[in-house]
Amino acid sequence: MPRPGPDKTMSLRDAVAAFVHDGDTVSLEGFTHLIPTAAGHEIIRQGRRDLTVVRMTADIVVDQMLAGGCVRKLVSSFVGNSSAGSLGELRRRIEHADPEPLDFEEYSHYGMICRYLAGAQRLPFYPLRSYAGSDLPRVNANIRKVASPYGDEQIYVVPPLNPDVTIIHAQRADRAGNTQIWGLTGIQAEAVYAAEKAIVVVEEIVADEVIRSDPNRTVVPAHAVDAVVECPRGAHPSFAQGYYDRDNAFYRSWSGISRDKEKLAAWMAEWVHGTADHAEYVAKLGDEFWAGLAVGEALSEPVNYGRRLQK
Amino acid sequence: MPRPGPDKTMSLRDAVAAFVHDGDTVSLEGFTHLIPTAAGHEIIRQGRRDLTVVRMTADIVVDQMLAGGCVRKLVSSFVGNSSAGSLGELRRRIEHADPEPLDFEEYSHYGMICRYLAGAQRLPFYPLRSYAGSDLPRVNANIRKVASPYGDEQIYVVPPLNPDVTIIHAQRADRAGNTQIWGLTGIQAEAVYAAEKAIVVVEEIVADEVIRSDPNRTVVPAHAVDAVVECPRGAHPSFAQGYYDRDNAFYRSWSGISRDKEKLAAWMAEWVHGTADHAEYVAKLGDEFWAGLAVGEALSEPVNYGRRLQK
Amino acid sequence: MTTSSEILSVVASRELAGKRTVFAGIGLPTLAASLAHLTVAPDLEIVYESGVCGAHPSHLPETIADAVLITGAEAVLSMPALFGYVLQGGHIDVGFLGAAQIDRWGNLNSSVIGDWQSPKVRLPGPGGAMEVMANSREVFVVMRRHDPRSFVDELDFCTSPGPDRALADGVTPFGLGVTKVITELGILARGGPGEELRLVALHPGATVEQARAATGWPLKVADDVTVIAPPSEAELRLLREDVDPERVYLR
Amino acid sequence: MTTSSEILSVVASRELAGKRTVFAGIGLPTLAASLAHLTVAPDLEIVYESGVCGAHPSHLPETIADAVLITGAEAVLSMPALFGYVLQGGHIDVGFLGAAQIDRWGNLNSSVIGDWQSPKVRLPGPGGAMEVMANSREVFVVMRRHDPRSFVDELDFCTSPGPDRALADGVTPFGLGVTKVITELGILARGGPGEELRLVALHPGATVEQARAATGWPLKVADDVTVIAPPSEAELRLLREDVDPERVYLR
Repeated sequence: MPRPGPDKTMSLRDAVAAFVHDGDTVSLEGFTHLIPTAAGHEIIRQGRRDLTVVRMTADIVVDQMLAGGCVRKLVSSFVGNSSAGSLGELRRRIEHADPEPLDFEEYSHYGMICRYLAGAQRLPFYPLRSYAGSDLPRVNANIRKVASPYGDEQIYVVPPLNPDVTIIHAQRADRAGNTQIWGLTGIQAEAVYAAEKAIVVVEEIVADEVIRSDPNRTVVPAHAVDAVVECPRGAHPSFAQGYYDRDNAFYRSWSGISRDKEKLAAWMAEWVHGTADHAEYVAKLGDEFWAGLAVGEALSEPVNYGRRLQK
Repeated sequence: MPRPGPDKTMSLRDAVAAFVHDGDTVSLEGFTHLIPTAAGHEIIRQGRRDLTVVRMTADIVVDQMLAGGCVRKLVSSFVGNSSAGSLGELRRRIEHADPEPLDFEEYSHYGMICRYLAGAQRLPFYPLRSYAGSDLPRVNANIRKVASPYGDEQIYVVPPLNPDVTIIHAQRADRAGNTQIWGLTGIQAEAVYAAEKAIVVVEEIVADEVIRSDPNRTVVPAHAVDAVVECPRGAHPSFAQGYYDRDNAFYRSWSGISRDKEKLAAWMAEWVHGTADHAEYVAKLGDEFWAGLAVGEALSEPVNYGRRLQK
Repeated sequence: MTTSSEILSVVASRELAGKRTVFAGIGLPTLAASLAHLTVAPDLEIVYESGVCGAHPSHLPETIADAVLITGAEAVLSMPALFGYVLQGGHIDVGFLGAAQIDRWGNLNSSVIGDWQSPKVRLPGPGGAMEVMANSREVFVVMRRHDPRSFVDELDFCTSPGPDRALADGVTPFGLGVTKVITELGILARGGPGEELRLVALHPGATVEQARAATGWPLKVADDVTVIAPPSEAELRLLREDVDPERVYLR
Repeated sequence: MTTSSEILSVVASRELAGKRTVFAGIGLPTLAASLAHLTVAPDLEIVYESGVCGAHPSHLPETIADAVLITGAEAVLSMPALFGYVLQGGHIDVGFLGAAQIDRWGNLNSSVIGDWQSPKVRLPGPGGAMEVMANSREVFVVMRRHDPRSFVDELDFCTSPGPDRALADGVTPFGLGVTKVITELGILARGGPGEELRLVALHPGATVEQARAATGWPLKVADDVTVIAPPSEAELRLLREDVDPERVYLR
């Protein structure tokens, strides 16, 4: 009965130009897995300014956006280079206001999750059993308390988060935006539903039939998506389950690169400003490099969705 | 590294005997799909009394449990035989206190969902944008209001639901209780996490490798499950996606059966009390009957989870 | 000979012009939405209460959870995602509802006839209707029977309140509540909070007096009550040949 | 020659006797949990912050989200399910945490050295540590370095509060907070709210005086400080041959 949905495919350049504006609140999610790095780089290339960047685990891509001069404010629950070291630019901004101060709003992981849940569900607040006795509410006035109407219990709450745009990376989508993710699915669905606009960057755009053979695999339905961008290897240096592995060497090298302002500027000039787009970045890394991150096959066993036999 | 989890497989008889006690709050969930009918019948056979039954869509299996004399109280958001008619025993209990009154606590669907969400998340309450202006809060004192600490907004809340035991039906699980569901997944995960104990009834118990080939398909992890019961066709007259179709004729016939007390008693005597277990019920329906509900094949395309190639 | 189901489906389908998402139950709403998809709303997506988005069913579904809605669908969502993110999140343009009773403000009763504590008739209750009312941008109601037992001066019980009752309870509503009621006699409409349902259109042959007599409150009537164009041949052909060829719901 | 990593892993593993679920980060906690699974806690399940339950990794994972943890796992959960249902839902027996600073009540700082507004050192921050503290039945802390800079009289900032601070804030805690702190010198322990950490055990050769000097508050000492049995040959063999044969974390 219904025909295929509208075609929302765009280039990454066009999608960022259309949906990311100076001063916007931009959420980039992906918990270690499927980090939307290529989108972060394109935002830097297009010279966006005064962004409020929202990301639970502010890691390398955030440090790069800070170095690119795009970010006025950061909303996050973890600011570090995974377990591999520090973020040099972020620490200079926070510890020394160098080159300028960074407005920083700090939460715990579940605090961020609950902000997305409230945003996606259009709730005025979301309760959670964290923060009691922590110093965080003292430095973050958004973390407040509510009394339960079912007893004398009190509980902390966080307000909704509704980004102007959320950007996620995923394994695959159809042209209308039905997006499938496997492996770690994180907070991606909630971050998309909480946002005004959503860009989904994928390893590959696939035929409608592929998506429709397994509707339970669709983590984000088309009605929540505004742009679909095909951008293979767009999550590097993070990984895409079943597509390529994590570039752990790059993670380990980042502390050294970002600690030194000149080294960092040189890296940005060469790898972000010096590449026209992510395809060039990928080509510059070279085939041999990518062969080192290649993964083998571990296929899921198919399930039967069934087909009606009667008339 | 970790070895296979503990074996939690039991017969339905033993699982009900062990985990469903007189006076318990028992949640049976499954939204049209995968209704745990066989478990309901076994509860009737074992003569449980004074149960508080929780079920969003109180339909045929609830009418049968009422007729079996098991239920003192019902917590629900829809009391009807799908779109196919009425529940005779339920209406006699509510409209005429015949043979005795039924304590009934009414919510909307999302009110029930939020009660499970609060229960699963150990929250004192869960906010939702329903109930404003409805007469329901007038007849259900559990539906209350909270003031948002971020403005002068007020919002309704519901309290957590924590059943003594939740029973769900699923397509498959391993022996430790890792449970996979496809098609409509409803509120099953939340109902299980909200409960003290959980029984999962499945079409088939499968090898660990089948489950582990697709970990994203696991809707309920083993650590939340206390008993795994293999009971093919245990969801009849509802359906199991990819296993058998819905018995629409039986749904249509239920109004006529349940409207007449004697007919209903005869049906219960023949199909519930007159069968030793669900295997007998299935056999009594006969091969020809089941052939009529058989479904064809529509397999999901496999996805690649990937395998590390280096050392 | 055009049946009443056909007329209601066609008239409801026209009201979906330009809409993107509709929350629809099985029966006339599905027929209306499917027809609209082929005519006035090519990008329309039907979202089902069971969690199915972008269904491509091989057979006409018998329930909102029919297995044929799932196989080949674009997405299947859990209940918390469907009700929390899609519906309460504000992604539904039009919700379709029915009810046992409706009042002039578009408030609905689907719980009881009589008193809630000891009802004369116990009806199925809210289901998700309260959420559809509270969270859709607007709500269409299709009522086959237009009579004073269903169009009442005062509801026996308000299950699903419109925005006027929400406001009176201190809560600012999201959507407009009921904006159209499509019946066997014509169309009642209202713009949103503060407005009563008014008769705005009649089927050919129906009269204002009939509508007034069939309504349990003093029915307001628009200055320019239009006559509804009967289903066109193209609309009927699509409905009969493409949408419901087995005439499952086109009784 | 037994390394300090080996000793800490073995000692931590023994404390997991009889536990069912552990929330563990990568590194020593994973080694301890994996060893416990092979020795004192055969039914132990490791739940990772990334959402992985029942992992069967082909290689020792480098992060809590390593691809090898996912392939072949029993379940992978979304963040709302992992943090909401599993962790806040109360399904974790033991949470492992580290920190830059710990005080005598087991409150932890992982946010800043210095003042939060203009810190001397900006640390990674809470991540999920606050949730692990608030929602696990008890928490084990592994601190390689036992010195007054880490074991402080007063935290620069309290990121993850134990139950005493929660109570003072008017909230009744779910779990016991930190019950064991395993260091290079020995084990500090407390029973729960109201109790300070006390020195209860020492590694062979370490002294009460060393522990006191290394602790930034007046350290209480148990009446019967025991000497920790060194890793047995069986424990070391399992750790070296089965758990971390590549010596990724057994530096």
